[in-house]
Amino acid sequence: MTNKSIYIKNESLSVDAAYQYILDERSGGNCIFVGSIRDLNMKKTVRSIDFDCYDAMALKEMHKIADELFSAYEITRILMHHRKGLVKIKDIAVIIAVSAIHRDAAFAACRTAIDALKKRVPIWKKEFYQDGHYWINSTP
Amino acid sequence: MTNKSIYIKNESLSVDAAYQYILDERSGGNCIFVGSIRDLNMKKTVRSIDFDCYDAMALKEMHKIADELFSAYEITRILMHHRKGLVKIKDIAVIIAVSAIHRDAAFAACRTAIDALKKRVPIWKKEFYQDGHYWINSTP
Amino acid sequence: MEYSIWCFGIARDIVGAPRLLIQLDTSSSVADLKEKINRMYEGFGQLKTYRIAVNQNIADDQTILSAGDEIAIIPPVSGG
Amino acid sequence: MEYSIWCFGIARDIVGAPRLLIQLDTSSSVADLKEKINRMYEGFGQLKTYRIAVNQNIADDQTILSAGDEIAIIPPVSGG
Repeated sequence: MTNKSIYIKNESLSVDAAYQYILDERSGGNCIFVGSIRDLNMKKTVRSIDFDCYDAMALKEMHKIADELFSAYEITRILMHHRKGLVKIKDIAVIIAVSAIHRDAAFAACRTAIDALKKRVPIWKKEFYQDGHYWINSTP
Repeated sequence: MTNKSIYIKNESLSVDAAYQYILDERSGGNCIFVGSIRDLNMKKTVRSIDFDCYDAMALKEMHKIADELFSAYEITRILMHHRKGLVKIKDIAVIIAVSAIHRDAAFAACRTAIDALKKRVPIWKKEFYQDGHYWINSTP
Repeated sequence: MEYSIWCFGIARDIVGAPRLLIQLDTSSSVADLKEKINRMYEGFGQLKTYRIAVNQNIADDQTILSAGDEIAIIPPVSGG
Repeated sequence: MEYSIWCFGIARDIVGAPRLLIQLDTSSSVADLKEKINRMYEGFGQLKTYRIAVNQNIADDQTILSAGDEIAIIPPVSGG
């Protein structure tokens, strides 16, 4: 069994599957971050979201982030799954899951992973509202 | 629907059920901590663990912690479930799950919750090894 | 007056039962209770520390016990 | 030389297609490519910024493009 699971998927992501993946008899602390689609952003009601993704480069960057985390923290396993395509409110956009012997490393690596993903991984979010749409971050 | 779920249970805890509980259309950031039983502690192989619990006082303290977190952080929902009785390696001891509009609050509240639980809530862990047992923290 | 004391964690192992019956003078304090417990069971002297909860709150040594109080021995906790 | 440029996110909307064919002199740099893109589509001037990836790595302006490079327009990312 490998110690990282990195995917971009066009189907629903499962929190339970993520936990099952990182579960390891050596680990006592497991931290899972789930990014879900919320109904309100920048004071506008969001109806749906379309994730565009440069798959090959995104996966490469996610693997790089995971490898950096294994160097920086004493962690056991890491999972990074990102959704692509059209999603709706309450759907899962991303799951980061990290197991470690102790919770300090699990929390820190999980937080660092989602921050790095949002900064570095080539994925783009287009929000659809009643009256239009907006590519997040793209225009001032 | 209430915004906190606080339980001490004599049966398996479910990560998926925890996520379903905290999921809310207003939230975008969800942080889940899972404390699982690991096979090695203080260089000894752990065979099983028995959680003793002062249920009434523990629940009261967990509710207090949850209420403090609602005051301190902008969070949407919180779940704190703790296992009691006999558990084995890889079983879940505790789940803390927090949803929030933004991930900063979700991470911070989740971390504060598990730290407070470990410090304040009257639950006791007895580890069984091949050659004996030990009540964690109790004796020097 | 007779008090019934709940014993949790290692306290239950030291006492050998989940409840301990203790005779104390009226208006005894938590400090008096601890002194009596320590005298009855030397195992408590080997703990890092322990506290007494009265009516589900940690009580300080000066707290006076009353009939009907829910009293418990709280060794160092280790949940999570 | 003709380059095929992948367009992602808002770049795809600006260009109106997932790929953009661009003629550039041999030994053109990423800076040359950006200049040409900006001239062809004024929409790129309205972005906060954008970068060019060459062979799946963010490339700086001085990078020289070669035949067979995998080139993509990378608007500000917003995953997660």
